[in-house]
Amino acid sequence: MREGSVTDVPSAPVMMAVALARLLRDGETVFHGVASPLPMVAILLAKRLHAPNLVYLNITGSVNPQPEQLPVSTVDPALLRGTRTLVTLADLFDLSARGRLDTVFLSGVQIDGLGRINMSAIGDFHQPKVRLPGGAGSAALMPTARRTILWRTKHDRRTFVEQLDFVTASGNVDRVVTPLCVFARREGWLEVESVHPGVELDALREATGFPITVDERTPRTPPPSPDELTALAEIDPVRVIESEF
Amino acid sequence: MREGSVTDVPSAPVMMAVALARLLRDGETVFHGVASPLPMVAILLAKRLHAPNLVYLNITGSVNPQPEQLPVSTVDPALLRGTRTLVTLADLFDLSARGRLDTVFLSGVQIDGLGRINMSAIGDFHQPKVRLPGGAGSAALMPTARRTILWRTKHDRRTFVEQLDFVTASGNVDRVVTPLCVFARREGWLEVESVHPGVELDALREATGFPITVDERTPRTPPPSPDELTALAEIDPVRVIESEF
Amino acid sequence: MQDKLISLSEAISSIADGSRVALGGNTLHRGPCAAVHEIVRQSKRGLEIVKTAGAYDVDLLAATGCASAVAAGFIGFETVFGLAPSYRRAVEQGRVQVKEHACYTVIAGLRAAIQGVPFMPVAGLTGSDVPRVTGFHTIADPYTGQEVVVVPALQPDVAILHVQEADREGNGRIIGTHFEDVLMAKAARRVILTAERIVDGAEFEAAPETVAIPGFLVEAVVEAPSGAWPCSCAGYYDYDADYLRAYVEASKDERSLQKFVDERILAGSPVAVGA
Amino acid sequence: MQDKLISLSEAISSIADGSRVALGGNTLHRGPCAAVHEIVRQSKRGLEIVKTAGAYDVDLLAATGCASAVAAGFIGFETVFGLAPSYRRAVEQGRVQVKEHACYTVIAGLRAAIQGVPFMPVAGLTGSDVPRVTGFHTIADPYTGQEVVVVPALQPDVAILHVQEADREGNGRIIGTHFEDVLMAKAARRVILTAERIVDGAEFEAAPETVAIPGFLVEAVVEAPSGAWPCSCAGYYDYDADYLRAYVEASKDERSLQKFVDERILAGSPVAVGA
Repeated sequence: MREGSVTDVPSAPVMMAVALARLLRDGETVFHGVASPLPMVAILLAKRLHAPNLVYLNITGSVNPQPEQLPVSTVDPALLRGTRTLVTLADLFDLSARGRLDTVFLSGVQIDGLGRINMSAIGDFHQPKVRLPGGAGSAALMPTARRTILWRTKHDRRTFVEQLDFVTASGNVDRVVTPLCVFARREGWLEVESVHPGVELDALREATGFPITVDERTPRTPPPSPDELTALAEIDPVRVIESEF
Repeated sequence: MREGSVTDVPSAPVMMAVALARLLRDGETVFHGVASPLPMVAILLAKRLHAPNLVYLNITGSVNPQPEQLPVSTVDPALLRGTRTLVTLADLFDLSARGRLDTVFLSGVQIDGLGRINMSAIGDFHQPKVRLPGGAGSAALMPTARRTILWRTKHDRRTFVEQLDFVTASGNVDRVVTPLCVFARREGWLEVESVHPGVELDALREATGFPITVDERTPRTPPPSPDELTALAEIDPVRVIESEF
Repeated sequence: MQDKLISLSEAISSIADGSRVALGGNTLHRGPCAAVHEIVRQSKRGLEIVKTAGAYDVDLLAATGCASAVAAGFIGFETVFGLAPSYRRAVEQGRVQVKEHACYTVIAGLRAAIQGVPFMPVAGLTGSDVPRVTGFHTIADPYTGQEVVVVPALQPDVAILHVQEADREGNGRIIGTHFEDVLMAKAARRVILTAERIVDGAEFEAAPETVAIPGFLVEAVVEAPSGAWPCSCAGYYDYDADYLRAYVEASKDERSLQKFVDERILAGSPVAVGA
Repeated sequence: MQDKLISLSEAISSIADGSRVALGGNTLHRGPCAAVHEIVRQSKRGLEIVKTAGAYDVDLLAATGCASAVAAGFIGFETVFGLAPSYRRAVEQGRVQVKEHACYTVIAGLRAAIQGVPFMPVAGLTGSDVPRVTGFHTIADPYTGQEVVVVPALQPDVAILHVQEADREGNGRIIGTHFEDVLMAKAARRVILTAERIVDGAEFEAAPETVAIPGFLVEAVVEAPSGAWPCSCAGYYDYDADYLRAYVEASKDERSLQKFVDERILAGSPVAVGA
């Protein structure tokens, strides 16, 4: 990725927030968990733009909150503002378990070509080289939510790997959004659906540990539109999304 | 029972309410369900007299309510008054299920010598002669609550039977209070612990369908004390307890 | 915002014959009786009713031939008016099948549906004939070998709940006891909410913890003042003892009951009678 | 009325080494940190910590050798301050055993404990290594044959929860998100409540539906103003970013961490620092 090399190349946080928002549909029920600034902003952006009836759920238990100032912690009481009811985290897992959660945002420290994630340990699970935070709700959500959108702010061979050290969760992954591209899962495998503006194909190939097929015919992710940029600036004026980078 | 034949013989509702109240202990956690005016009054009476720290639970989900006027329906919103928290019926069943409910009040249309109850059907279950209301929570509560106190306002051979038509519930029955006597369950079997004032022993024997041993040495239930009568009159001035008769 | 406010007749007409219908409230309290009356007027058939403890609502659906099965722990008018006369008669005559439950096993079945699992283990039930007649299995805990009864998931096709206040998005505030309404709202495929009052949802933002029914679970909202009548509705009205006594009286035989239903339910909104 | 108000040191001294301890709150929010600091001061050993998603609280108990096992779905400082440094080190060095959970399996284990059953079925978990490493069994639904993962009951010996308001009987009001606090209060053998303010319980009678922790489940109540600090406490204070940054910084190596703990926790009430 050659950020800044061309003046109209969007920054990775902005391109990712916009790409994530575009994946959301009006009327669907969407959840994000802890440590999820990009999904939080993407959901608010989608609601502002094309998905006003999207139902926005998060760990605070609020429904369609209207935060005044965006928190960096996505479990923050700031996400309670404007909610008309309160549910619990258990309710949200239940919702997914019974097949009523449309979309969940999850991430992985490692992601393989099947869209499975590792959030538990690098190296042997029982004697780890690096102990990771754990998968939060992912092992339960990924197989039960109608679709999972993965996002990951690092795109390199340590992240997008041939082989996971541990499978924390596996399931209905639909898309993966990174600083370089959008993957779509087709017949079980991640394929590059679009390459972000300014990203060189060789760089993308080299940064991805599992086999991908990209060439000049691979679509480019449309850059953020003026409407998207305006809405994003209004929703996230202090650039909470940059905290993930 | 020769009610009214001697001037100091208490009425059955009063004797039963007082006998039930005496069985309750300070500090214990006590629950009654639907259709339970006598337990409701007995609990309030015990709290007033000797069990101020008893925790009083019921289907409304109130804890230690202080009803202004007693309802006949024991699921009535009147039982919410003065509660400081709200639990659900599911919470109360859970409390019993995990062994934390000390005492539950239950009743049966038929009760056998083992203290088991039938609240489901007279005759064959699938082609009943009389369909009864059902056991409410009893099948779940009776085996899990630390003890069950049964009460029944009819004491005759159709009620206290040799053989139940259907076992709706079975479990940790400790005492059974009737208009004629108090049964205690010893080594699995109901035995007469005390006979209410004014009740003739032959009448008691004839009214009970399973074998009992009573003679002149069988203790008499102490009649309601002046304190008990005063407190009862204050708690239940309109005699809600009589609705069960 | 999705506006989910529709008429009662429209809401009830969406319920297919043969549906499994959960009714909110408990015994004489906050049953969705306006909706039940509309079910009677629309002559639904083959309904399986799910409730922990029912009274007038379930009895009337048994009386009028709408219900053909009842999964519940208790059906009766408490000590206030005694046994449920039409439910009793319908069961004794084989017109209504009893799915015998403890209230807790109804809750367990709803919980399994809520949690998307096929069954729910339940403590207790030892020594009871209920598991046998209802067909509950017992399995061994794979960790300790302990035997435990498991209840199959009980997913209502529709839950009908009456609340005191709702907004047009379907958020519902229940004043006082929730009974099993919240469990039913989560367990059911569809939720119909009837409400004493339709309020501006912005009101709910001041105390969202009092709004027990989340709008995103609700498909339709109906304005139904006195919608629990003749049940009580906490904060609004007590149960209508005169009406209920007349109903139980009339239920003594089928002809007088038919007359009662014709005159006081089919002829129009019975709410007007009691309200 | 039973007066359950005692001092923090008394409450914490009732916890035996080797106990399974559930901590309320979630990541940077409403953790019972005053109680955690007292656990550190009293040098408890061998604790198994139960939490869905923890941060400072769990990390500090790992850092100071109080915790020897953690059953949780996530331990980290979110995107705010990154990985939990001492938890990570303790696990990598084999001083803390990870009982790998999804947050939902923690909830499922608590639910089994609440419902007095030995296990709880859980949807999902297919294709995950979590059931294998944690030892969750899979069983067949006796009704359909469908395979389902079951999680064993997870009963904490004690739950420590920090709430905004409590009365002396142990009724506790949580402002904002409950997280898993209510489940923990029901699942645990004993409950210790710390509260920003002790209030007259009569205040709660006006809005009992906001009082999520029933007093009869609570054994001890502690007055602990700023008792969640350095976590946030909704309606009272935000998390203390400066303190947490200093903590994470100091955690980079064990010597600087020891100095930080000595000076800012063992030396006295760290609440005074942040309050």
